[in-house]
Amino acid sequence: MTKEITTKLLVIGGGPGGYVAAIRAGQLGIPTVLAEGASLGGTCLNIGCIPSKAIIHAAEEFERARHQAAGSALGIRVSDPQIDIAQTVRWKDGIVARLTGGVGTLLRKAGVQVLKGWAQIEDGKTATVQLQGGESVRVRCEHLLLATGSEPVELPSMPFGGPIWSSTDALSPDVLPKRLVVVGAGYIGLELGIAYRKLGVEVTVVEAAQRVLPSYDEELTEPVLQALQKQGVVLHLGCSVAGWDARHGVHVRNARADEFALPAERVLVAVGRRPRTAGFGLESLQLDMAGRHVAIDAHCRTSMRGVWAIGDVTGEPMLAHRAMAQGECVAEQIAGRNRRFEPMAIPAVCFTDPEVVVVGRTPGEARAAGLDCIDAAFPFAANGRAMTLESTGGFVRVVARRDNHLILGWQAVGHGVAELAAAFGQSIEMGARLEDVGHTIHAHPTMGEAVQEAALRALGQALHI
Amino acid sequence: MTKEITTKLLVIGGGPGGYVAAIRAGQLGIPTVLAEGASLGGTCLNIGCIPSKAIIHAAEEFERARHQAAGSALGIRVSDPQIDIAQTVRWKDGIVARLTGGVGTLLRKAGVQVLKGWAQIEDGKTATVQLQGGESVRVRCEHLLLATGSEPVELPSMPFGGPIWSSTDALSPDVLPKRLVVVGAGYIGLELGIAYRKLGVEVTVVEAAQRVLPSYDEELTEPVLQALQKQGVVLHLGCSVAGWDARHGVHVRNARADEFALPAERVLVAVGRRPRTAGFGLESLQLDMAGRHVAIDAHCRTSMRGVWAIGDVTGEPMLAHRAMAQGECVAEQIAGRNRRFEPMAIPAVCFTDPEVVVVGRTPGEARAAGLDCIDAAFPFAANGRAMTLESTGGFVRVVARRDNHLILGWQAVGHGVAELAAAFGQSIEMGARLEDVGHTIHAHPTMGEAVQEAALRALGQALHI
Amino acid sequence: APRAPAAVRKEGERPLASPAVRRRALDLGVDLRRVHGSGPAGRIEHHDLDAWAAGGGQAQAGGG
Ligand SMILES: Cc1cc2nc3c(=O)[nH]c(=O)nc-3n(C[C@H](O)[C@H](O)[C@H](O)COP(=O)(O)OP(=O)(O)OC[C@H]3O[C@@H](n4cnc5c(N)ncnc54)[C@H](O)[C@@H]3O)c2cc1C
Ligand SMILES: Cc1cc2nc3c(=O)[nH]c(=O)nc-3n(C[C@H](O)[C@H](O)[C@H](O)COP(=O)(O)OP(=O)(O)OC[C@H]3O[C@@H](n4cnc5c(N)ncnc54)[C@H](O)[C@@H]3O)c2cc1C
Repeated sequence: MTKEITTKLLVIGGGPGGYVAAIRAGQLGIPTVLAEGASLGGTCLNIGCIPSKAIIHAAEEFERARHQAAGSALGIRVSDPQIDIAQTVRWKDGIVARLTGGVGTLLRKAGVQVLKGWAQIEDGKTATVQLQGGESVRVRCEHLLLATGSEPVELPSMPFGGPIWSSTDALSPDVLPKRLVVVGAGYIGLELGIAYRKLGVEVTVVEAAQRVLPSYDEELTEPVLQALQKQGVVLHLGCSVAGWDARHGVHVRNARADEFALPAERVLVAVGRRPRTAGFGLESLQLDMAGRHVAIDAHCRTSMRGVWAIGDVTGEPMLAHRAMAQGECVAEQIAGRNRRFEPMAIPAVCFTDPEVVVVGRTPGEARAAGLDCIDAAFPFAANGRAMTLESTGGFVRVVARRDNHLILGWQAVGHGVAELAAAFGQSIEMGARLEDVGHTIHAHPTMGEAVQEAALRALGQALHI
Repeated sequence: MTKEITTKLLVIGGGPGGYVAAIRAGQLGIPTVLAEGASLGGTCLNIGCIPSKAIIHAAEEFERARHQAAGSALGIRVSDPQIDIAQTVRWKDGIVARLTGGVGTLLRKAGVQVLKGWAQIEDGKTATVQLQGGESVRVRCEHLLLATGSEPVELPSMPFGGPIWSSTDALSPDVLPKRLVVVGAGYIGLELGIAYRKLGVEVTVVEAAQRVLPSYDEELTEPVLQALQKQGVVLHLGCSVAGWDARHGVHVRNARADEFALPAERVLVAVGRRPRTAGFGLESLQLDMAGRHVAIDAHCRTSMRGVWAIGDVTGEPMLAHRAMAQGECVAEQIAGRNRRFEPMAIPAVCFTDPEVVVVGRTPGEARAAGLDCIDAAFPFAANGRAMTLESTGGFVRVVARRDNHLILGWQAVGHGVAELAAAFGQSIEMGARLEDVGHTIHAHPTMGEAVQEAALRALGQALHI
Repeated sequence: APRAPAAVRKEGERPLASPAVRRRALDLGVDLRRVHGSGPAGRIEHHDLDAWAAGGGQAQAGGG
């Protein structure tokens, strides 16, 4: 039997895009229904940002213990470091449960009706949700918001399953393999590959491009490359994978078309993510697409009136904080406010070791856009706080217009630089100039002093280099 | 024999105030001489900010190892954690040597002449520097900059020496005492007291005020208090110390005038710092003083023409980054530029566990200044990144004017919040409003998201609480 | 009071304004591309928006 309900807003997908849209809509008094087929929190809280950072943290702690066992410069010694990976996974699952439970509470508090089940779209104003109990609910709405996210891309020669892991499997490992091959040196492959290396696994990364993190510039990824080599991660760059068999492992082909095999108990395929657009009747709406993703305008509107889309289903950059900001933007528009999704900058962070942060334009991008700009970097090797944290690798770099010193971009690579993203984002959104940052007193001793020094250096006034 | 030299600027003191002033002056082409009697880098690099943060880092690492030995939630186990404190001190000394050597290089590069010796002031244009070799140099200058810093205050009943430690001794311990009594729960006493506790020492803190970190507000210090109790630091608040003897330890008197003894092998007296104004002829200048420190105006000018003063010798806030900013300010004025030292905010950080950051006005200060303001906090318990770092204690708080939402202050307490100071300082200096921060996209997952959420919460639009 | 001249921005160049100013402009229905920025680097400040809204709402609506 199918129940029928009517609402103003139906959100399909309870990831960071969908749940934030629903919470904000609820706060604004909009009758809202949210359908989620898997688990509230979406990719981000269940199998993405959060669990990956939990595993990365555990791996870092373990690596430190192993480092101390080998004799640390600090004079600390431990013996016999061990990790019970099943316990690590339980700890990670506990965090996921707390956060997804929290999202449920927030939705309830905002008055959102949550339907746990998969939604099938009938038309731009109707979808049926197959509830987990077996019943289904037909939802009629004025506004339909697509927030169905994305899913990992499979390699035809190595479909997911068994020893062939997606990122999801790598976040809930059944065992710690002796040898892991990671296919893809983008941020997901590297974040997890480095974590497994720190957990004591022999890790080999195969990447088609000539560089790791190929979407970032080379100066920025150089410290990551050095760290990978120091950590003992084996790299095969400019190589493609041709298949897998249990006996020989992963078949790899290099640029000269030589083929060789990389033995491995597990293979993590991390070659990208694809917008989730199939299997739930989306095609029936015949929306304009942009490549594989749903096309949207500056208001997050699709080509059909009353149908909105946000987050990974709308393409790059596929990042949780973009999805959330778009979700807020759509909810406020449905509440009648005039909004556009036009941030000056969307930060991107790789939680590799060292971490990488990019906010706004890189020197190359700025020049490609025809801007006359200056850039300058300040190395953490000259930063006192970094020394006391044993983390002197990397730097902060700033890009600014030459004429008026308006800051166009920040990039940083180094230990813990993810937390500098707040300052980077704010300064760009505020329209800060080099002088604004260079003449702001930054606390001593912090890694953030490198931010000020980079700005001063671009002005030719650096003090500590 | 006394050599005579003439220069435009003579800087007395090579701490962060003096060396930055000299570097900047050198960069601007001003003939500059810097006299330093002890070691370049001053208190900050030799016996202050940097060595304390190094010891704190080592102590944290050791505490983590002990935590893992006891069985960590992450599933990591180690056995038999040990620390060789002599090696820790050597590691710390290595960092200090690198940084002080670096300052020497920077001064040389800037063309500054460094005289290693104590300066004795003759008049506002002349001082004699007693070189370490035995000779002396009489320096005549147009501008005299006092950057002589500060020194720890002694208790008459317990002069420094032997088992009675100043912060300097605590940073180069001969042994790890079984029991340490810390007198004074200001930031220096607590930073070091917590570090020693983490190193396995039984630590008792005696403080005359009723609260730890008494110069900060209670809401902010509450998480620190809780952590101290959890870490097993014993507190005697509202108590004063009356003396020490080797047999009974520290004699303490509580508010009811009951006296009791706290046994201890070492006592760290951290009851404050005093501007260094005596012993080098300063009194001969008869400068206006403000209490114990040299009085200066908004240009860092003393009451005598051509005599400037910066840093700790000019009183509170006694912080390295203030000294550096003042140093820059004076150098640029001597180069003929119009400058004032008038920052909107000087960040203050306590590297306790959890860390505490204060930038701009607290709610209490804003109200005391007659401002109608709103404030709001966002707890790290609701922040995903904090969960993955096992660091959910604390919060970020914002203070803003009610009428136009201009941000007046930021405070935070929590793991690693020191690095949020960059964003806090920049937003206040830029004149940001709550909307500016609330509508800037912050990277997920970072602790910095709590900054955005605090701003949104003050606007009644928080999403994740 | 004489109106500040319209902002001179290159084709396709976004007006420079902080998130709070942008948000207020959306709420007021003001197109920031038409507002003069008196701040550093031509940044549109709150008072620029106030001046425009006080004096130029008409022209703005008419001018489309
Ligand atoms: C390993 C990994 C690490 C990552 N790390 C980061 C990071 O550090 N920072 C960052 O910003 N991003 C990170 N990401 C990316 C981030 O997870 C995504 O950008 C984000 O989750 C996108 O949010 P979304 O709401 O668009 O979609 P999703 O989070 O994918 O949520 C979509 C939801 O919709 C549901 N759904 C789909 N179709 C239907 C239907 N028909 N009916 C009902 N429900 C449906 C799905 O079950 C899912 O829960 C990571 C991703 C991965 C895989
Ligand atoms: C344990 C500890 C931890 C601290 N942590 C922090 C922190 O985390 N962050 C922070 O901002 N601040 C911190 N401080 C405070 C910081 O060290 C001082 O604010 C800063 O060093 C002041 O700089 P200054 O240049 O004014 O003086 P100082 O650094 O004290 O330097 C003065 C220099 O002048 C020299 N001198 C004095 N008289 C003469 C003379 N007659 N002739 C020649 N040379 C002379 C001295 O030898 C000294 O080197 C800490 C201090 C201590 C003690």
